[in-house]
Amino acid sequence: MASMNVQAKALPPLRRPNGWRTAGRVLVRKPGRIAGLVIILTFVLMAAFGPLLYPATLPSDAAQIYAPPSLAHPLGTDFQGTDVLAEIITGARFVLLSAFLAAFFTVVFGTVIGLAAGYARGLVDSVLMRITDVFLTVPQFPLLIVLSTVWKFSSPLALGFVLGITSWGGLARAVRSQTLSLRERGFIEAARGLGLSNRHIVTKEIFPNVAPFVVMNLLFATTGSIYSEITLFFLGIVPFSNNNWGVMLNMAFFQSGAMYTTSGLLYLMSPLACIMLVTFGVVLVLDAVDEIFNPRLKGV
Amino acid sequence: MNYLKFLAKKLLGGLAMVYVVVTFTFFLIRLMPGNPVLARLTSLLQSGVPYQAAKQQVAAMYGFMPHGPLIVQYFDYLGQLLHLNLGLSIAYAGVSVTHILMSAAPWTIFMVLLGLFFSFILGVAAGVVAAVWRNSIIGQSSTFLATLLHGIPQFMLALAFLYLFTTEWRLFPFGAPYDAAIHPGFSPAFVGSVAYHAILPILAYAISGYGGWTLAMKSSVISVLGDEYILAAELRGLTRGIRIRYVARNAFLPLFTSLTLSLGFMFGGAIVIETIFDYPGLGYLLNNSIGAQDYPVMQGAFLIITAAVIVSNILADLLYSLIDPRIRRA
Amino acid sequence: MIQVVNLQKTYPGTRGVLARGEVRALRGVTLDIRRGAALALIGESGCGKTTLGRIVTGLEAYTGGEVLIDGANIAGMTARDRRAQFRKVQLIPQDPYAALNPTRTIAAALFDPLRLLARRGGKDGAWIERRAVELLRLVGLDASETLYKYPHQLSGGQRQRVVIARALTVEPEALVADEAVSMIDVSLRLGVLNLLSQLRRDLHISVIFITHDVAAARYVAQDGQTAVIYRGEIVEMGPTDDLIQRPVHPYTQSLLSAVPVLHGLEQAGPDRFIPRPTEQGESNDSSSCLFADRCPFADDRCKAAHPDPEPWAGAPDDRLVACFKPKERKVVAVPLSGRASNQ
Amino acid sequence: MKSRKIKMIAAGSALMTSLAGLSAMSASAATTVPPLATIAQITQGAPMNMFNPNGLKWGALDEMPLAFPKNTADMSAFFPGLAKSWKITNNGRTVTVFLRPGAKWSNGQPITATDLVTTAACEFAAGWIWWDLGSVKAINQYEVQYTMAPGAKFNIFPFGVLTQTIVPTSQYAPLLPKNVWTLIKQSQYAGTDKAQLALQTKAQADLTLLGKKISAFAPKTDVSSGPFVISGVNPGEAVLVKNPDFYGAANIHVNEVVLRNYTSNQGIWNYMIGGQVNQATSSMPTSIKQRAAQTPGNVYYQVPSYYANSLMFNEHVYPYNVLKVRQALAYMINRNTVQAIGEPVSGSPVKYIDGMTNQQTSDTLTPAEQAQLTLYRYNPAKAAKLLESAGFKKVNGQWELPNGKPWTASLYVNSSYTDWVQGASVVANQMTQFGIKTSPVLIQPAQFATEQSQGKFALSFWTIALGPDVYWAFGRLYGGLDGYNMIGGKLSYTSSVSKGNWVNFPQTVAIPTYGSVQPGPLTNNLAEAMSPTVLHSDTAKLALVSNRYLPAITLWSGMQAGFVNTTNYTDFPLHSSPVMLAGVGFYPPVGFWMLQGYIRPKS
Repeated sequence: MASMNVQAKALPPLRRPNGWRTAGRVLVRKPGRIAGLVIILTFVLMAAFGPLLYPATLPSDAAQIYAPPSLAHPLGTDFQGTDVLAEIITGARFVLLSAFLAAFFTVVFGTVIGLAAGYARGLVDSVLMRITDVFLTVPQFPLLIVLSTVWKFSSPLALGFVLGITSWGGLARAVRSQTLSLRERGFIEAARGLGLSNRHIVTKEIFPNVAPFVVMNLLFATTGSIYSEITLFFLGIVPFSNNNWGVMLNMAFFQSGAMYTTSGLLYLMSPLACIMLVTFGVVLVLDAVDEIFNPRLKGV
Repeated sequence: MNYLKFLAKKLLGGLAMVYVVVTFTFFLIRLMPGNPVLARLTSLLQSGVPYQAAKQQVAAMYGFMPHGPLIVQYFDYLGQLLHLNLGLSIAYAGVSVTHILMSAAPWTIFMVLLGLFFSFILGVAAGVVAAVWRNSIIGQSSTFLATLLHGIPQFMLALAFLYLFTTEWRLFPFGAPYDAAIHPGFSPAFVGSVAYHAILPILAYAISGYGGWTLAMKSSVISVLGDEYILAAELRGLTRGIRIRYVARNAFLPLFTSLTLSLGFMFGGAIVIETIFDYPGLGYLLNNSIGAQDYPVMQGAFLIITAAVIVSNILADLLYSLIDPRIRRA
Repeated sequence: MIQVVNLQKTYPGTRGVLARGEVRALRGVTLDIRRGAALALIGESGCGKTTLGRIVTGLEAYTGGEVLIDGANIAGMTARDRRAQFRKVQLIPQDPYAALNPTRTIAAALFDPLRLLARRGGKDGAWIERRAVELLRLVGLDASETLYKYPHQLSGGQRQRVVIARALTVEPEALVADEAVSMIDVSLRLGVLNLLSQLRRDLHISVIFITHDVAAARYVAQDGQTAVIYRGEIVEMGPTDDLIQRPVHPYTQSLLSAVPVLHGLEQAGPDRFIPRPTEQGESNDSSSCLFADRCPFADDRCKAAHPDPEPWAGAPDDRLVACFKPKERKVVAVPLSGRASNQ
Repeated sequence: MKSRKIKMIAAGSALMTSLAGLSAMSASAATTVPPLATIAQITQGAPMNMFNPNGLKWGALDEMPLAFPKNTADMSAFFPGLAKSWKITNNGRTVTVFLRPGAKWSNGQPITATDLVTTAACEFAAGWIWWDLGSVKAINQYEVQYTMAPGAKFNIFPFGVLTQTIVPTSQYAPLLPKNVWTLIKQSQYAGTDKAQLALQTKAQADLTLLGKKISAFAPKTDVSSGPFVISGVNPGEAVLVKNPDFYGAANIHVNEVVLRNYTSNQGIWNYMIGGQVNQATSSMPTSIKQRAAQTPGNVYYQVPSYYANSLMFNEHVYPYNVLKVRQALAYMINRNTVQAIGEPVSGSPVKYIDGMTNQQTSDTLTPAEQAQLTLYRYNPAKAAKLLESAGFKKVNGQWELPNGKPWTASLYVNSSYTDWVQGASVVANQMTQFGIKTSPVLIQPAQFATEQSQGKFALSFWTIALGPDVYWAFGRLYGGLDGYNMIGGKLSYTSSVSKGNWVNFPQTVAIPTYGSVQPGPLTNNLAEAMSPTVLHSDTAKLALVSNRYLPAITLWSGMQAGFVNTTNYTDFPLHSSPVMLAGVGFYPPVGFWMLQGYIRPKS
């Protein structure tokens, strides 16, 4: 405990709090959070290393169409006799990477625009908020479909960007209203009185106060983006050439009728189960976010 | 006086938004690389029509494509739009887009609004239960159910319904908004048929939205429960029933604002749900028009979906201002 | 150091059908605070004293008159220069908890402005930390117990000291303390007040002390001036002790009448009075005395003309009063022993 | 499975009862037997007009052709329709049609020669004449003479005449200007006179405008020449009731037909498995076939059909213009596996890669001619040898182009054809296994069509031989897509992608026995040759060209497969009946079956 430091004289050895250690401690406090963390880490590892475990194109085998689960194929096989587990593992990277990028862009756009509008007020604020209103009102999914006609966003970066740019509205509005109220707080006035720059005030004084909210939104946006991108692939709106969970769903439902057979059901259900698991993991970890960012729990 | 001003402001805002969307789609579509005429030609070839004949047919169908400078086309489009003329379809060779949209729009709007209504009402009720009895088994199971349903993607629900109720148990039909043998009108047979055909999609909307409302209402109720006036009511000795009504009423208001935001999401969901159930609404039309590169229809469908969201937003705002008069002055 | 000439501040009225009138927070205030001097501003809430404080610290714009800092007129300066001028005048706000960013440590709060100075003075990172520790010691805090803590880990008194230390980082020439102790535990108030006096003595910093608490004003500005503000005007001003012992403006008298009497030790001044309540709202008419509606001594002249601050003949010192009928009244509580102070 | 179902029914009995009430309410038709249900594409707001590309008109249900072609290589075999009989004279250049006396429209008016002339005028204007019609002449009320355009040569002209579907004069004549035939005459002018050419240009423009009007025409009611007439349409369903004025009404035992909309094969499967249709055809994987067969009343059927799905090359793109590369691909693709996954139920792997279906090959080529064809049996080693001889290298299991760059490929398919998608997935897989990194790319239908015709795909899927005629098979390889078009009665050639040539096959190639041949003109000759011997030798040459030079690798030829549901109806023709040979191209085929006296409700 820092407060127990008894060396009073001269320059005392000053102890800085370690944010990572606190975060770690908060995360392992409840078993649910550990479970959530484990789930998320598993999928992240899958996304990072999964494609390295398998050849670039998974082998197919006409003799093994819709094979039931076995040691060789723990989740059975698909319409062309390809191992479903392998498809799940290699397909995770695209889904998670683009979802994370989408969430990242959502949060960056939403936070920057919200902070700018709330801090600058006046004309900047009204212009930014009118733009935000447009993005909030125009329904995201139809917009994505319309955009897909001119823009082949089939790389993770492009897909992430387009998902991000269509979904930041809500966050921007929330960050703005928080910024507006923070702006009136004493410490912001103090910073202004001290002659600190606007950039400093926005990034160092206001941003840390909205950060927990932003991080929570990052997590929400990740799961939301997974749904959106999977839906785009599922409906076959984005041309696709690689394997991912959304493509699996499209192939299973629209192309190979996996839904109608018990043997094909695993092929359809596996990507769905993965989506649910990721969501579940995020929800479990979510309640730790507030604690991690709450200064009352820092430096203890 | 004030109220009229509020109304006018909302309407003007809505119109401005429609204008933005119109402009956006107009220029977006002019950016599109594809050529609908070529698409039609190739699809004729694909279906076996010889090249020369296909070319001639296409020439007859699309003899006059829009021309002139972009800006002239733009103002022409705006002018036509004022007369509710959205141009002619490509896939349906010359059939007016407005006509096509009108045959699809009512179904979607009807289903989305009903789906939203049910999910909202049921979700809010369950949210009150989850909050007030949060320490009992009823409240906890309500929360659990809501969390579970909230996590299920909409298309997954729709798939499950399709499989279970149209093929496995064959309780419901799919693929049409009503039995075509029945003459449309306000007859019990027609209304019954519409309801029968719409149950599954509406259920999919309602259940996919339900969890979110429950969770939102629960947290809203809990925060209101902490407010001082509730404590005061408790001290005054009001009965539990009256207290719950107090709380629910005040916790309900913040949810109303998110209602308007969720409309866009619901209309977005129409694309998924209608495609899965082959239910011929706007979402289905939008999806198919993309597949057929029928840009005028796509443009129209997108426009009408957005307009529906905007109009519903305005209605929700008006309704909200009736419930909570503070909003008018703010 | 700070000169304020005929300072005016008008807030635009709230829009709407009913409430349209604008609010005149300051109606022409003139003040001159010298380096190292102390000035107490007293008045009831809403009188404009906080607005005055915020204007001289640069947090708010004014709508009329002039503000001069070190002789330089603020109007017409570039934003950058203005910021530099106002950095010389630091605000110590009422609520020390709100004044500190809950997400940042004390160190972060102190380092940022210090870094600004360090950059200008070519100092290094070690200097910043040394200086922070020094400043904390100056305000009576042990750096090892406070520097890397968050605001919520400190007591109210400590927080206010941190706020003062942070204000001192930019080496100000004046501090504006706006109700600076009203939210601190009573037991800790004296320490903070002493700190302000000590800074004034040791660092030759002017202190403007804004309060509604007469006793606190008297304590901080005992060797300085006190100004009484009523509805955006200075109605009476003078050396603190003299003004409190011998108030001549009926409004000052009414304020002092409201100071509680310690029964058994003191007795109420014989002329104590309570101002008349006004029913239809106070008139906003600047052509009369603004206190006339509530003043028990007002006559027709008070309602017909507006009094300007003028030296009061009854005192040798430099006392100003804005009243047509200035009269010394015995409203201050007198100790029971019968020994009247100053008489 | 069964016990679960019973439990569920017991649990939800209350719900069931109310639903039964609902469905009883919705079935307002007086008949006890539910309507005969089948699938069709029913689009929002589409008009009841056959000239509209998505019009609500269905062959042999509410519209009738003069005759129905038999789905065989013999292009002159028909089942009669509105035409009672016909006479082909003048070496196939003149066809005289004798209408069925007593045939009536559903509004009670007789179907006469006038209707045929009106139809022809509409077809001219809407660009529907692909069979070189020169003139139409009504001889009398029931007799119409069609003559081929002067100078034109088209050996299936009679086919074009007889497969016309007739529209009612009462609805379409008001759309036509009085001088429509003058305009048609002027537009057909083939001389060099300037004044006449100017008139021709104007007439063509006028006809284009008229064609647009005809395609968009939306009649208020359905006037049908077929056994049924539309009584109700909603965006997902159409209901047709029996047309009492139909000439063969006595032969029709079904009172009501419901057409259910579908957009993808998946939708059809759902109808089939749910037992919601009495007849549906679709490409399907084995699992769907098995699942649908479990539905009570469902009976599987399949009919031979002429189409072959293939891997198509764009020879504008290197390395696919290298013959050895195409041959290597033919050796390394295992057609058996591709078919087993792409079209496992009704397909069969193509035996000879010769641009035709298996059926066509055996119908048209003699055993000796067949023996000349290379078999391209699955042989990766041979493929590797071919590539190496062309300068390609295999490094670390990956093939490299002669210039040292890695060889990767994208294989484009139309995402709405499930068999293509699955087949392409396997082909790409096999190519990757072989060392050419290939990924299938799924693209929405219209976009696929556009981009394919713009030459954007080096490798893509394509259906060859869409129909029994050999011209239709080779025309899809060496016709318009290869730059050969009839312009002003002359065969012209372009190699430019922007003008529609995305196959870019060499104009002249050499083959054994025949020497140097030109596939483009040869293909055109298939449509013009009147002599069977010429036809035969041209076919043999083109088959050999296609086999040696591989503009495309045909993978599997298909059958038309589907289910009928016999719960409420019986007496479907199925496999044994020669009737099943027709109706291909007439979707849904139930209309044609009923015309032949099939399909009766179970009492």
